[in-house]
Amino acid sequence: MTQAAPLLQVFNVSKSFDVPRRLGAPPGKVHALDDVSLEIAEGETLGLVGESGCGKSTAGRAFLRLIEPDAGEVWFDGENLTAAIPRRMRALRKRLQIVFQDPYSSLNPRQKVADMLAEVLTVHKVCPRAEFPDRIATLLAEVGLPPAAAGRFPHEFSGGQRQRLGIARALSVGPDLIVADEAVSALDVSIQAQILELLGRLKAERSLSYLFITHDLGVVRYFCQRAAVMYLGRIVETGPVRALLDDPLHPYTRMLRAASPVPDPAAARKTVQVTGEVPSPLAPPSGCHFHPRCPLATAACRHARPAVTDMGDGRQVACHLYG
Amino acid sequence: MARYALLKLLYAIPTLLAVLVLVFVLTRIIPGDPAQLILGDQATPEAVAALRAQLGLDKSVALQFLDFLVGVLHGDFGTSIVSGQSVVSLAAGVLPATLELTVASLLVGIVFGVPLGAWSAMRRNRLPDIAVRIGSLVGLSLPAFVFGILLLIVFAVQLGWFPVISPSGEVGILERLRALVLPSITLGILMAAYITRVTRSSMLQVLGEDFIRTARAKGVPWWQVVRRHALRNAIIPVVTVVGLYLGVLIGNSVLTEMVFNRPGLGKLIVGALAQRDYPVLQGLMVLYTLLIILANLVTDLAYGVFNPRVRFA
Amino acid sequence: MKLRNEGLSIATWGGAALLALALCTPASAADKVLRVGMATGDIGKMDPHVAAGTPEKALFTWVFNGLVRIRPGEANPQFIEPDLAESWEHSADNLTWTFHLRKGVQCHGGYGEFTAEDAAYSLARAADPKRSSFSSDFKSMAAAEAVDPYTLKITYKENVPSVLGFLVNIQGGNMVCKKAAEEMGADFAKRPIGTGPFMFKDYKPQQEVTLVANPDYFRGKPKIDRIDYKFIPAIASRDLAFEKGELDISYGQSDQAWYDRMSKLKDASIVTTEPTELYTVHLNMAHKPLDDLRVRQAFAMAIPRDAIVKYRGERIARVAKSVVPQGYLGYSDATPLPAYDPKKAKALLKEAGYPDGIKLTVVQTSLGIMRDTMEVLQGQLRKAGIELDLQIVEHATFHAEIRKDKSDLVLYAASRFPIADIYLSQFYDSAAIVGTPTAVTNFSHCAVADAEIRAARTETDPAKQLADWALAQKKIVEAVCGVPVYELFDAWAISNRVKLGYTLTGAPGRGVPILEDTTID
Amino acid sequence: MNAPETLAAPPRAPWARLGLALWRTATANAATAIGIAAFLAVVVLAVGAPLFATHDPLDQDLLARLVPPSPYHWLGTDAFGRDIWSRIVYGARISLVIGLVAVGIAMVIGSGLGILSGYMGGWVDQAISQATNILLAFPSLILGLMVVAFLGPSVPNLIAAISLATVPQFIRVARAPTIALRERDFIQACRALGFSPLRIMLRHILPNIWPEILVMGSLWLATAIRVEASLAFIGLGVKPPTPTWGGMIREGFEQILTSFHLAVFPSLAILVVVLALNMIGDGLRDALDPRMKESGK
Amino acid sequence: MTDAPVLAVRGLSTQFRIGGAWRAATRNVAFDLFENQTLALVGESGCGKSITCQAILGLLPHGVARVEGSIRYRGRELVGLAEPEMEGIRGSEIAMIFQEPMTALNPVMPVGEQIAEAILVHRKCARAEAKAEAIAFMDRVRIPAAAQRYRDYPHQFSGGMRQRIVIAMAMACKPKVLLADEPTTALDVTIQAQILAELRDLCANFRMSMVFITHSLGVVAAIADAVAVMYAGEIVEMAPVEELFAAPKHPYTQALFRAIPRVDENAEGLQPIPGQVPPITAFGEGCRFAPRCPARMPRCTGPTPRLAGAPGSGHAVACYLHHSETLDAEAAR
Repeated sequence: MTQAAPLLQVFNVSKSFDVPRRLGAPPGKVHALDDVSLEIAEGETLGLVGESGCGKSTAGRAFLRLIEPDAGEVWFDGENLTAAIPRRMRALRKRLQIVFQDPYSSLNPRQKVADMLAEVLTVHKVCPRAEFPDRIATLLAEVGLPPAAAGRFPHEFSGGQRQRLGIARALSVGPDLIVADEAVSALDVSIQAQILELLGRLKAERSLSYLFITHDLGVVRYFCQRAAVMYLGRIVETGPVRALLDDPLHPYTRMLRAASPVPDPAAARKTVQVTGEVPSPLAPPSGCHFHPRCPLATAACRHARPAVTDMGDGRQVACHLYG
Repeated sequence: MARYALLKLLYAIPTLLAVLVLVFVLTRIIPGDPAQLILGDQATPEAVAALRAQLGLDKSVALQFLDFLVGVLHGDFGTSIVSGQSVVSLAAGVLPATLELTVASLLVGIVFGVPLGAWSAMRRNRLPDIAVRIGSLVGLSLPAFVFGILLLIVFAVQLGWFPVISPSGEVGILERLRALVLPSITLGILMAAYITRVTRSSMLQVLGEDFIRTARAKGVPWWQVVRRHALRNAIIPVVTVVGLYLGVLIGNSVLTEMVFNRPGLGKLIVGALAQRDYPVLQGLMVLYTLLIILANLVTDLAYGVFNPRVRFA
Repeated sequence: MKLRNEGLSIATWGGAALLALALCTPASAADKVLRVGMATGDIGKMDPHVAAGTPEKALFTWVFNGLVRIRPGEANPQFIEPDLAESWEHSADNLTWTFHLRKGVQCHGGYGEFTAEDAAYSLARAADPKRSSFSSDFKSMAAAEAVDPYTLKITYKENVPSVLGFLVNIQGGNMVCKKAAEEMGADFAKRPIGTGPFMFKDYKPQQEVTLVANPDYFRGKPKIDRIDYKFIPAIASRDLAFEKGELDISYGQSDQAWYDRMSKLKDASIVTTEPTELYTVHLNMAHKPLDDLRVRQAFAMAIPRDAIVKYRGERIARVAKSVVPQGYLGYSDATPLPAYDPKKAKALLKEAGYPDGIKLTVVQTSLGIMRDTMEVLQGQLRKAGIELDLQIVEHATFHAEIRKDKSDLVLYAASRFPIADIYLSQFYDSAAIVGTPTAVTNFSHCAVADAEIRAARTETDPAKQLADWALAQKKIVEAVCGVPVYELFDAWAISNRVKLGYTLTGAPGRGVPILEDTTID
Repeated sequence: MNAPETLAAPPRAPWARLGLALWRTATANAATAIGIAAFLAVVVLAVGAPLFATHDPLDQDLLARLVPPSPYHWLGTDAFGRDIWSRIVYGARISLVIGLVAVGIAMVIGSGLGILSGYMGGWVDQAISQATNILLAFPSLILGLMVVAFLGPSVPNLIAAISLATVPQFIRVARAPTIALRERDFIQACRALGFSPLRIMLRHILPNIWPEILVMGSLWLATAIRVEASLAFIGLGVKPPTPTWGGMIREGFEQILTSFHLAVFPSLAILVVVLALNMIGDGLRDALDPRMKESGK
Repeated sequence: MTDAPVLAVRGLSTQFRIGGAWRAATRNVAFDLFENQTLALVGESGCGKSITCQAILGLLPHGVARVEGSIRYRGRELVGLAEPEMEGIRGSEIAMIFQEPMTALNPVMPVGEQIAEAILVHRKCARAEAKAEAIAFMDRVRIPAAAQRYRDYPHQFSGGMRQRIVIAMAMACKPKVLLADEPTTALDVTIQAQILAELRDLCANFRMSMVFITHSLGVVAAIADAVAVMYAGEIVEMAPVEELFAAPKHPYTQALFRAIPRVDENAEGLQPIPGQVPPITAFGEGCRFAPRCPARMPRCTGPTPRLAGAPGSGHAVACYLHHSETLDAEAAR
């Protein structure tokens, strides 16, 4: 799947945040991203999976330079994003867009839909002002909203419709890659399916690529070709989705897979072996971050960070079991 | 906690320095000659010049500032041009009165503000709420000096319960407290009005929180929910507000001091301003800033006491 | 619900605590204490040769003596009587004066007996511009020396109209103790040492000065044990405190409404005292359009002196009749001031080329009565087409600005030693014009009567002297250098508990004299 | 119940939104209605002062001083025999002009700096916050006192003093929500769309925080009027004979024991305006704060 | 299971005052909860499942909401019960846990005290006793070093641990019924699995009945004995869990299953449900799902179909597709 030159390449990106601890104490450091590398081919959807706080959202934003990475490089279509000057970066943003999780906070409540889209068209000089109404109507139609939507404020829409608006805004600049940051997580199942269908259709029609950030393995299986699993700022396993879910290699992927609820009473009642909780990112465990919860942990896991091992078939895992 | 306090004070040093420069520059660029004022209207220009030299006013502003800084580092804030008293002793002489008044008004504000605010929130949009809200608005809008005189006429002159002016000499603690009542009510009424409002809105917010529902779901009686759960949380923003308002309180005390003829920092400043008593002005500004910084620090510490989420390393 | 009870109960407890405080009675003191309320926020330097403010002067009345004094209760120099000096004589040419001092007078605080040495020191100190605000009063003095411990000789360079006047116990005439003044240096202003009936005990900033009876006072130990001299700037507070009996003597407000209200109080008398302060508008003749006599005349005619005195209060103020206050030696009202005539004022302005009126810029102090008076003048002048643009500044700035000749006119209130010469030399002699090296307070640039003023100063013939002074006043009034408005008395509220021991009509030291036999019930 | 729906912000463009909010609270909340009515009444009085005044506010009648309220002098006369009602009416102009202009200036500068500080973060934030802290260290009255004492009391100086004392308040009011907004997804979306920081601050942050700023403005307007009165009380007000409420109270205070009405009427005027503004501010806050709408019991 | 239900809800309607008018948020909700049974209320947001639970405990705000119908707990009518008596039932007989463990705990009170408080308000016992018991419960829900953490504050715990504390608090008086309002929605899947296991365990050990609210059919499968599917304020289908998962009957339930992307199977395409849930202000007569229903018939917009099943069957459905003529007639009356 990755034979062609990848659209997005991420090399060893790291990012840490200062976190205020107690008053008077020096702030703590959270390594939200710890040496993360991945790539997305043109037309591919890569799922980025993990539990809350694992750094997957930071990753999405760091790749778009909404957050400046501390280290590492991000290349997009042969150009080093991390080295782009502000003006170049602003131009490049037309090709890289993001859709957010919360349909309520992702739209400016004080801006009408038409104004929101027109502003984008103005800033990026997409087309002459006279064409704005047509352009806006087309965009709205593309995401399944009636032209009348243009005259309304965000709060007049339901959650699903707002998510469509968010997608329309991202589409308005004609991007090649969209980072979907938990784009369907806040929606009810019936609406979630609608949005997934819409994203799928747009991908086909506009030959988009997605970085699809989610915590729902079901959604990943349905929507992504490949997936990367994150744990405490590190990618522990990547591979084609079906193989990864049907035969998880990393113990964490296995745990995640086993804990994911299945709408089947017979299967769901089986007791799953899930131990421990995600440790505080302020003081992550040594060696392999997962070792305190890992049923298969060895002494090596406590001391050394496991290297990434290529397991063939496009699968990679960072675990001492395979090292 | 001590570490935190120390750090805070350390951070305050640049602020203090900025205040010093500001005050110094301000005091020197304005017209007015303290020497003339001291010597009175019959003084000869020669005498005025002599006094100016004696006060160091004939030196360049930069030199004067340097002198001042060196003095401050030695704990010497100079002496009042007008009275010849040392600035430190002047300030020390009135500081207790100011602190006394501030603390007493704070108490008045809290004792009346918190229960009224909570009560108002619980009876939202009903008669008690409306009455308390209007009352607090009136309290916020009342000019202190008029209110103070009213209190004086009714409670000091007509009823004779309290003295008109603060007693002097060595008086008992009781006498001191008696003299404090009316001024602290005058000044505290503003604080009480403010606290009432903050408590009310904070209480309303807390009452809508999940944990209130949790407490009710476990069968805790309503009044206990209010006291143990709601009020304890609602008080946290009140602490911040009280801290912020402390500065306003100290500032507003000027008027109260004038009406009740109490000594105080405010009056000292007004006097120093009127007489161009530069050393006093400089010293007081530093003291003021220090007081405010201390008040903020105390607020921070109090905040930590009330809010377990903010504890000190 | 329950909280309501709790909330209310906390508030009720708070209220109850306050009430409890209200009802407990204050302890009474056994000492005889006189409590005096003064209109000031604080006291300045308590050095009699430096401080010129009323609050300080009033204090000096109780702490210091002069070589002579004006009989307590009077303000006129004709009542001069012995104080520290028992007797005196002077040479025929009036240039050498010998004073015989009282024996056994003790300085406060154990600084020893007051001798001629101390008196000579005091006079030298008062005459030294570096140590004294009143040195100009002594510029004719050649020397003061102690002949023996009880004999003081003062020599003068020229004839001085009233030698004794400068030796009464006000301003430079206050006698300090040499040893104390030299030992204490700058601290003397914080703890003054004199020979008077009361001794400085304590000072609380913005609150009070406490004085205690001087047991060794040469006229006998005062019957009052202590004076609490309280600083109460707000008149309402002072009045209320007096009304409630928290003050025995209170400095009043120069306002008829105040006088009327306080006069209704039982067990108190309201007294107005001389010397008065003369409120004069000095017209700056160096500034256009006031350089034109007609404009100045118009100005003078636009001021209804009688109405203003009615406004101020007839028990409180009297109409000014000359540029020198009434009762001063040399005062003459032979030349009447221009009468109130706004129509004629307008006509004069028109004649001078200002048919639409004039506008004057005035630097004005924010201080109480001065400002009130200016506001009245502003309102009245407006009716004659004279607009005053007031630049209100506070008092220190005011004094600096007017001495820089910044203002078109200066409203100035002054009371001086009651001899015409002082008033005339300071306000109307060209040597005193502001901005010059010999400047005093000639704000009008008046120079029309220099010859008469200077001649009278050294004239030894009283009749001739009076004639010179009258002529000077005539010239100044006619040139309209200044427009006197009214003279204002000091007003005091005195409780009937206080038995002063004399009749109070004047207080040259601006404070109510408290004597050794003054008592309080 | 569709909780998120009810939480969503109310509709319409900023101005219409405010108008609507005001109207809604006015109709729903009698206190706000009274507040608006009272404030408008004062504004009308101030603007039409020559029409409503019965006398020349500067005209002295020295022989009719301290007259109690009567049919001829509705609220009596002051120590100079000037008509108090007419002076209050004219005084409203000064109080309102000083308050409105001072708070207006402070609002513009303060919210501008606050947004800048909150959005840019880093050293810009550090610098602005430090300066704010220094200014905040002085109580507004003391700050005003210093400025006026040094520059002299005049309308522009009073405005400058009150603005200076008020600016940090607006910086604070603008900064905190800006920081919160900065992290909101729609601002992130603006950045992702390549909008310039200036555009984001002006077109996306400002419209979202200005209701709070406005509420604050109404409350500080009240404070500004009080501070002006306090300064005048201390003797640092506008120069005479211009009537101002604070100045009238100061003059009245001298006579408070003999002629109570002198100080009482201007005090009442201040009370009414400050009360009205606080009522409006309260109502606005309730109307604009969705949180206050629900939350039962 | 005994025959008498622990909790019997009949004809429960809750109404809210919105814009001056009373709007029904739930309509005619009825179910039985038996001893040691877990009933899952499942549905999308706004379907009225949380409101139903809060109505049972009398937690809906007075004046803003009103409750009609009948809620019988062990034969005792709870609707209209005086507040003090209701306080006696809350926590000790019927307890509740909430969705957001982050906000459900009082941030300024040590967690142990919050658990002990639940014990103290219902039982007259010494403080020390309550403390010991609270620690025992913290132990019971597997909070490590419970005794040491008694005095810790909520912010010092992770989300999962807080939810355990909330559970311990609810269990503190050994209630007969636990109302669990989406207790795992805010948690990560690995923690969710732990909490679900915990709740299953507790129910079994204490012979406790549970009403479990969720929107996730996967979670339902893992915990419920019986399921009630709610849509727009009404129960549209109710059945034992195996039956419902094996053969959902209501078109809404069926559509729901088709819209879920499953982690265990490859689906070629999801079938989204067109349209959206109507807002509370637009609830109409007739079947509320009709506008989105692929099998819509003209009668669906007529009288509301009643929830009914074949006699004796535990599987009831409110849909005309499954109604016999007699039931229709009954509904018509």
